Amino acid sequence: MTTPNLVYERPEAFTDAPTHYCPGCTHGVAHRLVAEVLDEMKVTDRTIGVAPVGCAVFAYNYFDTDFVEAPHGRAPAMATGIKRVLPDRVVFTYQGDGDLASIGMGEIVHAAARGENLTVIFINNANYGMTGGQMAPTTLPGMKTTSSPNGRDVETQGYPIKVSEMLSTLDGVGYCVRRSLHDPKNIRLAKKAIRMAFETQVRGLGFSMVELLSTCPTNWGMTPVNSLKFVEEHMIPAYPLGDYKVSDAIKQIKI
Amino acid sequence: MTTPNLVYERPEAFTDAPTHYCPGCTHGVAHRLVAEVLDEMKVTDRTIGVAPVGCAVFAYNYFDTDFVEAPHGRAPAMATGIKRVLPDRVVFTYQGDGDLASIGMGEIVHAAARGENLTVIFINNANYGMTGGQMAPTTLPGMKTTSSPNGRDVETQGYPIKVSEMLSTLDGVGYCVRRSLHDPKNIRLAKKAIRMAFETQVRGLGFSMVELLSTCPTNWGMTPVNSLKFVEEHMIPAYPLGDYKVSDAIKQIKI
Amino acid sequence: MQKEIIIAGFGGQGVLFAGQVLAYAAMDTGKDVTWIPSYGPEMRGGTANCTVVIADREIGSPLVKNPPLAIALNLPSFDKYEEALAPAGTLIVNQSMVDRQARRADIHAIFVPCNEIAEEIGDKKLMNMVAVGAMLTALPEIKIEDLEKALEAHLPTRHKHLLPKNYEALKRGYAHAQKEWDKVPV
Amino acid sequence: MQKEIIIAGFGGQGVLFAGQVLAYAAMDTGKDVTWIPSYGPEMRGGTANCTVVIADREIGSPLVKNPPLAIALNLPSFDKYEEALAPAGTLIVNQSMVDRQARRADIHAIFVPCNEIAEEIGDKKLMNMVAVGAMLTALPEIKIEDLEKALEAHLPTRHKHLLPKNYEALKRGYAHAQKEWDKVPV
Amino acid sequence: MAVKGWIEVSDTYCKGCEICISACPQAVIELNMAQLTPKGYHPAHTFKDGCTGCAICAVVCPDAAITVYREITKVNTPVTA
Amino acid sequence: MAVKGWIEVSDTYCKGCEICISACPQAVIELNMAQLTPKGYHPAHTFKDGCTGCAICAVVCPDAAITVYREITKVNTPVTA
Amino acid sequence: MPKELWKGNEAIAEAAVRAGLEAYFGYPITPQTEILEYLSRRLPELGRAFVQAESELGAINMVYGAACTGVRVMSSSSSPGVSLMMEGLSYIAGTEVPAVLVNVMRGGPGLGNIAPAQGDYYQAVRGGGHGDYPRIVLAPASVQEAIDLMVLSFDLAEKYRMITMMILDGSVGQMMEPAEMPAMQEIRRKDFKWATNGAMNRERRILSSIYINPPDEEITNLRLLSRWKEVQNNEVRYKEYFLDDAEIIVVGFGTAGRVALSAVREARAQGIKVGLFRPITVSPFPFEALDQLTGQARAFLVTEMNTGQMLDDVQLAVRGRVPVEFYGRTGGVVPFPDEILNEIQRINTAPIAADSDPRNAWLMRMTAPHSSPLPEGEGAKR
Amino acid sequence: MPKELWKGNEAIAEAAVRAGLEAYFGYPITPQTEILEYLSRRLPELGRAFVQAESELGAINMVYGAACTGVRVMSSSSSPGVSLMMEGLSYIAGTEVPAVLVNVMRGGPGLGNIAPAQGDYYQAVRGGGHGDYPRIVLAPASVQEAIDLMVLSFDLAEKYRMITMMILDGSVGQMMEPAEMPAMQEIRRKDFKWATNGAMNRERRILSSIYINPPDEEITNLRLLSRWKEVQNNEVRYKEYFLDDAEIIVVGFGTAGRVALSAVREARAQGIKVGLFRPITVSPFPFEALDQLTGQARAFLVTEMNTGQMLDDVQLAVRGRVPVEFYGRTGGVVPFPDEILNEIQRINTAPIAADSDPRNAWLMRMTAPHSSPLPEGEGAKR
Ligand SMILES: Cc1ncc(C[n+]2csc(CCOP(=O)(O)OP(=O)(O)O)c2C)c(N)n1
Ligand SMILES: Cc1ncc(C[n+]2csc(CCOP(=O)(O)OP(=O)(O)O)c2C)c(N)n1
Ligand code: SF4
Ligand code: SF4
Ligand code: SF4
Ligand code: SF4
Ligand code: SF4
Ligand code: SF4
Ligand SMILES: [Mg+2]
Ligand SMILES: [Mg+2]
Repeated sequence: MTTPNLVYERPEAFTDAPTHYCPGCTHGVAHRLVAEVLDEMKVTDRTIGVAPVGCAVFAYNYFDTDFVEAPHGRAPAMATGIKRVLPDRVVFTYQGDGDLASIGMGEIVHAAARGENLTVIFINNANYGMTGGQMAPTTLPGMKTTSSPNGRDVETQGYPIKVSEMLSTLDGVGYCVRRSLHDPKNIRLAKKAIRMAFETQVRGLGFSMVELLSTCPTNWGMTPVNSLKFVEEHMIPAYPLGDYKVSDAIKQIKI
Repeated sequence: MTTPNLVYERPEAFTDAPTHYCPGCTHGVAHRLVAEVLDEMKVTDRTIGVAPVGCAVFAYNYFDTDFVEAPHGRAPAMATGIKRVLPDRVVFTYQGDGDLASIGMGEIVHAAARGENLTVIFINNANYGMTGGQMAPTTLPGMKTTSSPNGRDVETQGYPIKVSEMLSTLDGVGYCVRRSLHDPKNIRLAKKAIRMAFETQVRGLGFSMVELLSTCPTNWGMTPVNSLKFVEEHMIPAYPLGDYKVSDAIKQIKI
Repeated sequence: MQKEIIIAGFGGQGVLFAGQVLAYAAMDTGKDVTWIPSYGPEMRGGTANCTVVIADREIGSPLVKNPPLAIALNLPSFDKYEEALAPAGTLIVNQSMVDRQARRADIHAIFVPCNEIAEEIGDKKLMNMVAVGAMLTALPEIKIEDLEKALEAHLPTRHKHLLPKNYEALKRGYAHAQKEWDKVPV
Repeated sequence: MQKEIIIAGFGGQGVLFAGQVLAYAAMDTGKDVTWIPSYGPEMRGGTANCTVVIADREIGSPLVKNPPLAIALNLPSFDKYEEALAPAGTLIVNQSMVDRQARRADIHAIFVPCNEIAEEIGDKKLMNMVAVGAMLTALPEIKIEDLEKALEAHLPTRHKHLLPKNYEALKRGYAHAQKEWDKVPV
Repeated sequence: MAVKGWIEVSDTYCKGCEICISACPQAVIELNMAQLTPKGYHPAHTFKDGCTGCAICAVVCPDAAITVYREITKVNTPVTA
Repeated sequence: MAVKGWIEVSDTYCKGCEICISACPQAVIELNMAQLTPKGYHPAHTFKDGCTGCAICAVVCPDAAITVYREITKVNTPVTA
Repeated sequence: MPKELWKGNEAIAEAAVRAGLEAYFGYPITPQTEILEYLSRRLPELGRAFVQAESELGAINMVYGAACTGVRVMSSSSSPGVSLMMEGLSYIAGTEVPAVLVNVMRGGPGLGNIAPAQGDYYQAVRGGGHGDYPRIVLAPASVQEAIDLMVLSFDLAEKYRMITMMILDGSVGQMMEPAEMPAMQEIRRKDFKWATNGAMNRERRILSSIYINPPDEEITNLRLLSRWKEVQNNEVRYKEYFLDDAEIIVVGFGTAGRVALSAVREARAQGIKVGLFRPITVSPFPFEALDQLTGQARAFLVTEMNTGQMLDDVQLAVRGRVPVEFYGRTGGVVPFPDEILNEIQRINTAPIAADSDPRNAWLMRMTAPHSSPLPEGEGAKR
Repeated sequence: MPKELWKGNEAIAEAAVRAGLEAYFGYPITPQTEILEYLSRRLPELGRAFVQAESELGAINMVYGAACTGVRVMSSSSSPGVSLMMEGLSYIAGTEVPAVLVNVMRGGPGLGNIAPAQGDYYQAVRGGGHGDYPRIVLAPASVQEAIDLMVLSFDLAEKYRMITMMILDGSVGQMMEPAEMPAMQEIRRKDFKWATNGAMNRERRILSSIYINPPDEEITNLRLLSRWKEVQNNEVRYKEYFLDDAEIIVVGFGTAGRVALSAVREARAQGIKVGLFRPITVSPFPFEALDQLTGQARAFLVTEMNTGQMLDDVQLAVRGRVPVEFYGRTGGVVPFPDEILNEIQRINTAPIAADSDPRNAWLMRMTAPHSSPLPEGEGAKR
C-alpha cells in the first residue's frame, strides 16, 4: 500500500511462496480471498489454520498464520481442540469435498451440531484432486472420474451430497452459504461470504461454513477457462448458490 | 394361530429368548414391531439383521433371522457389505442414537446418500443406555445425564441433532419418517412405518429409515409409565413426528 | 496380616457400600486395603459382590478365589460362597433370606437375621450394617469403633443423621454373631 | 547378464513409455525385466524418470544408483545422470535440449538431436523412440527388431498406424548414435 | 358391543413394568403381588372382569408377554399391532 | 471515464492459466509466448493499451500474480476483491 | 495430603486435573466411562475444556489439535475405542506434540467384553498405528501408582514431545484403594517454541506430520529414534520383589503383576526361591534389568492377561540363556494367585527346556482335559 | 497363460478378480489407488460388487459385512488408511470370518509421504487392533509374487477363517514386471456352515465378536491361538538364496529383500560367504528356519525399510547365539544395493559383538557425520 495509485496487490496475509496448485485451479482464488479477509479483519496474528489432506495439504505454506495439518477429514476435530483451549483465537479449516464430505462427514456434522465457533472453507470441486481425480461425494451424476470410469451411476455409486443444505438443518450452525469462484462477480460474493463467516466466528455466533464451487482443470481434463464454464453450466444447477442458513444475529452484522 | 379366538400373540419372527432390556424399555416394543412386520411380509428366512453396539447389542438373540453384530456405529457399512453381495436378501440395521447419530454419523449419511437398499430402525432414547446414561447427540437441552451432570448446555455441549430432518436432505433416501412408541396409537403408526420401510427396501426404492422416539426408564430415572409421558411431553416437541421424506414411488405402495 | 473378605448379595442390598465402609475403617486404622466390585453386564441388576482385602503390607491380588471370610446376604450368595470359602473360614449368612442350613462342616457359618434386626432398629436398609457388625466377630483387626469412625467420616452429609442407627446396627449384628459363635463347638 | 538403464526427461517426453517398450522387448525375448517409474508428488508435472533392469536371472534391486546406461532427454536429466552414471557407462543425451558438452571423461556421452530427427520423420513425439534407438547401440542384448516387435505387440490399437514412423525413429536414432560411437576414441 | 375377552401373561417374559396397566382402557390389569416370576418380577394379571380383548395391552407391552383372546362370535383372523 | 490503468504480472506466481485473459473486459491481456517463467510457464501480459485498472484480472487470478495500478486522479485507497 | 479411598478411574481423572490437565476429549466406553463422567463435572467447574466427542476418532483429533497449542491434554478409552485412534496417534507422533492417552483395557478382540484384560500390550508398545514411532507406555498396578503415573505421563509427554500412554485394566479402574493425591498444580502455559497458538509477536509456526521428501522423513524418523534412546536411558521404571536370591523370576505387569505378587509370597512361604519383576514402563521396556537378572535366574515365568505379548520382550531380553515359561489368562479372565503358584511349583520341580515358543506348552496345558483351569471340556469347544 | 508386463497394483487387482473376488470396498489413497481404480472398472463389468466407501472405516466394515456372507471380499489401502481399519480388523478376527486386505505401505508416521516403506510391519504382524488375534501376513517382493500371494490370500483366509493381509510397498505397486496371471476361477459360492446369508431351510446363524462372559472369550482366544498353531505348522513360506555355505545371512522381506539380493550377489562375487533369507510369510514368521540357520551363521544382517521391526522376530529366532546386525532406511527411502554391500563387507571384516539392540549401532552409524548415507550434517538436524 505504498504506491498511491495501487488498485490491487497480493494480500499481506499471504507468504511469498508460489502455490503448488495446477495452473488455473481455483483453490488459489479461495486462498486469496481468505487472505484478503484476514487482512481486512487484521486477525492474521491470532489466526490458526487447519489444513486438510487433499490438494490443499500444503495450505500452511501460503498463509502467514500459524497452521496445523490434520489427518484426512479430521480438520474440524482438530480445530475444535484448538478453539476450545484458545477461544480468543480465530480458527479455520480449509477442506476439500473428499475430506469434508466423505471421510470427514462425522467430524463436520458434529462440529456444526456443537456450534463450534469455527470457520470452515469448503472447496467443492466434484472430485478428489490430490489422488488423481477419483469420484467424490459431490461428483455429478454421470460425471466420469478415475473411479467412476463410465460416469457416476447414482444407482450403484450414490447421489451427490448437498453439504450446505444438509448442515443447515443443524441448530449449531450460525452461517452456512454456497458460493462459486467461476467469475468476478461470484468471486466478490464469495469473499463477502468468507468475511461474514469469520465475523460469525469472532462474535461467537456459532459454526460458520462457506461452500465454494471450485475447479479441477487437471482432473476434469479441461482448460482452466473451460473449467470455469463447467462450474457455471453444470455445477451451479446441481449445487444452487445461496444462503442456506444465516442466523438472525448474523443478519444484523454490518461490515 | 391355532386357537380360533386368538387376537394377539407373540410374533413368530421372535425367538423364545426373553430380552435383557430393563422393564418397560421400549426397545422391546420396537423389536416386536419389526418381528411383526417380518411375519407379515414373510421374509424372516431371507432377512439378515445387523445389531449395533448399544443396549440392542444382543438383538441377535431375539429375532429368528440370521444376524451379525457390528462395531459401534458401523452397522450401515456392514449392512452395505451384505446387501451388495446378496441383493435379494432383506437387510436391516437396528441402531441407537449414540450408535447412529454420534460415532456412526459418517456411515449412516453415506449409506443414505448412496441410496443403499437397506432399512434402518433408529432408536432415539436421548441418551447412551448401555454405558449408563451419558449424553447422546439427541439429548434434550438442559437434560441431565451422567456426562452432562448440570444438564446439557447447548453452548458447550452442542445442540440436539434431528437425524430424520438431516438425512431427508439426501437424494438417496426413499423413506424417512419419525414415529413414537409412547402409546397404542403411535405404536400402530410406528409399525405401519416400519412396514413401509421394509417395503421400500424389497422394491429397491432406496434407503429407508424409521426414527422411533423411545424410552430409557433406567437412565432417565423414571418409571416406565412416566417415561412414556416424558416422550409425549418433552421428546415429541423437540423431535416432531412426521414423514420427512417419502419418495413418490413409495407413496404409491399399498399395503 | 492379610484378610480377604467377600460381601455378596442382591443389587439393592448395599453390598458395595458395606465393603466400602470396611475399607474406610481399614484405611483409617493405617492398613492397606483394596475394594473391588464385580462389574460387568450383571451390573444393571441381579447379584452384586465386592472383595475387600485388608493387610499390613502391599496387597497383591485384589481378588480371591477362596476367601477366609465372607458375607452372604441372600441365597444365591450363600450357595456360591459356601462352596468357595477357604477351609475353616467364616461365612456370615443373612438368615432372613435363606432357608437352609450350611452344608460344609469345615467352615463356620454364622447365621444372623439381618433383615429382622434392621427392621427392629427401624431401617430395613441397615441390614448390610448388621451383617458387617456380625462379621467383625471374625475380624479382630477391625474394631466396631473403627467402623463407627469410618461411617462418621465418610457417610455423605445428607445421611449423617442416620449415624446412631448405623452404630446400633453394627452393634446388634456383632452381638448376635457373638452369641452364635458361642454355640459353635470350638 | 544384467543391464540397468535409466530414462529421464520432462513429464511430457514419453519417458515412461520409452522404458515400457524396452521392457516389453526384453520380456518378449525371454529376459527378466523390471520397469519402475519415479513416482511421488512430482508426478503431476516436472521431471520424470524410469529405471529398467534387464537380466537373465531373478532381478534383485529394481532401482540403481549408478546405472551403466542412461538416456537424458533434457538438461536437468543430463546434469543429474551424467553425475550418477557408472564409470565407463554410456549416456544418450538429447542434444536438442542441452547446450553443453559432457563434463566427465570416464563415460561415453552420445549426443543425438532427438527432437530434430523426430521432426524430420514428421512426428515430434517420436523423439523418445529416437533416443531408445540410439541407446540400443550400447545394449547389444536387445535388437532393433525386438523393439519393433514389442511396439507392434503392445502399442494401443488406435496408435498402430504410427508403427512405421516408430520404426523409422528407432533406426534413425540407432544410426545416428552409431556414427557418434565412431567418433569416440576407443 | 361389550365383547368378552381375556389375556394370558407369560411368566417368562413379563417384567412387571406396568405399562399395560396404565394402557388398558378397561383398567382390569394389575401386578400380581402374590407372585414372583423366575426373574424376580411381579407379573401383570387381570384382577377383575371386563376385558374386551381389545389387545391394547399387547400392543404396548415391551416384552411381547401378552397373548389376547376374545370370545368367539365369528372366527377371527388374528390382528396384530 | 476511460481511466488509464496498468497491471504487473509476477513471474514468480503466474502460471499462464489464461483466466485473466478471458476475464479482462478490455481484452488487453495475452500470454507472452516469448517468455518462460522460472517454472516454465508463458506468463500473462498486456499486449495493447486499454487497460482501465478495473482489477477484474486480479480478482480472478488464482495465483495472486497480478498487481493493478490506476493513473492517479485522486489518491486511492486500495480496494480489494 | 492424607490418603483417601479412591476409585481407580476417578483417581486417574483427578490426578490429571491436578497435573494441570487443561482439556479432555473423550467418548464413553466401559470400563473407563467414569473418567469421562468425572471430568464432565470437574473440568467445567474449573473453567477448563471438556468435550464429549462424537467418537474416539473425533476425540483423538481434538487432542491432537489442543496438543498443538502446547496445553496439557488427554483422552481415555478402552480397547475398541483405542483402536479407532491409531491413525491419530501416528499423526501426533509424527508431529512431535505431547499427548496423553489412557487405555483401560478390556477383553477382546472385537467387541469382546468389559472384563479386565491386557490384550492391547502389542498395540500399545509396538505401535498399532502406521509407521515407525516410539511412545512411552506406563502400566500401573494400583490406584496410587495410577495417580503417580498419570502425573508423570504429562511430564514425560512434554519432556520428550511424545505420546505417553497409560495402560491398565478394568480391575484397577474399578478398584478402590487408599491413595494420596498430589497437590493441585497451578496452570502456567509454557511457551513452547513449537506451539501453534497464534503468531502474535513472533514468526508463524507450522505443525505437521508430512515430510513429502523421503530424506526429510528419514531424518525425522531418526530424530524420533534418537529421542527414544534418551527415553530408554532415562525413563525405565520397574519394581522388584524378593529378587535378591531368586532363581525363578516371575515377570508380570499391571494386575497380572500384582496377582503374581500374592503367588510369589505364597511360594516363598513354601521355601521356593522365587521373585517378582514388575515392569512399570512397558515401553521403554526394562531390557537391561532383565538382562542382568538372567545371570542369576534358573527360569523366568511370564504371566499376562493375554496369550503372550510382553513375553516377546522378556524373550528378547533373556535371549535364550535360560528358559522362559508363560502363563496367561485371557479374554477378561483374571488369574487367581493359586494358578500362578501352581506354575511356580511346576517350574520349581519339573525339568524344563528352553523352547523357542513357550506359548505352545502353555496352550497345551490350557486345552488339555486334565490340567486346564478352564471349565470341564471347554478347551476344545468352539 | 503367457507372461504379460503387469504393473504391481493392477496385477494385484486382476489376480484378486481371477481368484474369485466378489466384492471390493475401498477408499483412494496413494500409492495403491490403481487397485481401486482398476476394480472400479473391472468388477461392475463382471457384475460383481464395487463400492468406493466413504472412508477406510466404512470400507473395512463393508468388507466385514460381506465376509459374513462367505463371499471372497477384500479391501486395499496404504498406511494411514490401514490404521483406520484397526477396530474393524479386530472385530473381523474376533468373528472368525475370512477377509483379505492389501497394505501398500508408504513413508510414515502420520501423513508422511507416498514413497515406498515398510514401517507397518509391527502393525501388521503384531496386530494394530486391540486384543489378541493372529493374522496371516504375506510380503511379496515382485509382481509375480504379488499375484501368486494374492490368490493364496483368499485360500488361506477361507481355510483358517482368518484375516490375510498382504503388505508391500509402493515400489512393488508401481513396478512393471513380466508375470503370469492365473486362470479365471469360476465363482461358486461355498456353503460355509457359519455364513450369515439368510436362514432359508436351515437354522438361523449369528456372527459376532462379543463374548460377554470372560470364560467364553478365553475359549475363543485359545481357539484362535490353536488355529494359529496350525497356520504356523503349515503355512510358513520363505525364499533362500546362496545359503548353502553362507556364514553371513542377510534377512529382508519385500523390496528390502530383493535389494539385498543384488548386494549379496555382489558380495559373493567378491568371495564373501553370504546368503539371503527372504521371509514371504512374515506372519507366521519362519522362526524355525532361522533357528536352524543360526547353526551355520556367523552373523545375521537384518535389512528393512524402517527402524528395525522384523528385527525383533529375527532376534527372537536367533536368541543371542550369534550377532544380529541391522541396516535400515526409513521414511520412504529405498536402500541401494551398495549400501547393503557395505554392511556385508563391514560385518565380514570388523569384529562384531552380539549386542542386545543392534538399532543402537545402526543409529550411531546413520547419524555420525562421516559414515552416514544421509546428506551432509542432516543426521543431527531437526
Ligand atoms: C486416511 C486417508 N485416506 C486417504 C488418503 C488419500 N487422500 C489424500 S487426499 C484425498 C482426497 C482429496 O480430495 P478432496 O478432499 O476433495 O481435496 P481436493 O484434492 O479435491 O482439493 C485422499 C483420498 C489419506 N491421505 N488418508
Ligand atoms: C468404539 C466404541 N466406542 C464406545 C463403545 C461403548 N459403547 C457401547 S454402547 C454405547 C452407546 C450406546 O448408546 P446408543 O447407541 O444410544 O444405544 P442405547 O444403549 O441407548 O440403546 C457406547 C458408547 C464401544 N463399544 N465401542
Ligand atoms: S489436481 Fe485439481 S484441485 Fe488439485 S491443484 Fe490440480 S487442478 Fe487444483
Ligand atoms: S438402559 Fe435404558 S435403553 Fe437400555 S435397556 Fe435399560 S431402559 Fe432400555
Ligand atoms: S406391559 Fe408386558 S411386561 Fe409390562 S407389566 Fe404388562 S405384561 Fe408385563
Ligand atoms: S385386551 Fe384390552 S381390555 Fe383386555 S386387558 Fe388388554 S387392554 Fe385391557
Ligand atoms: S490469471 Fe494469473 S496465473 Fe493465470 S495467466 Fe493470468 S496472471 Fe497468470
Ligand atoms: S485491470 Fe481490468 S482492464 Fe486492466 S488488464 Fe486487468 S482486467 Fe483488463
Ligand atoms: Mg475435491
Ligand atoms: Mg440411545
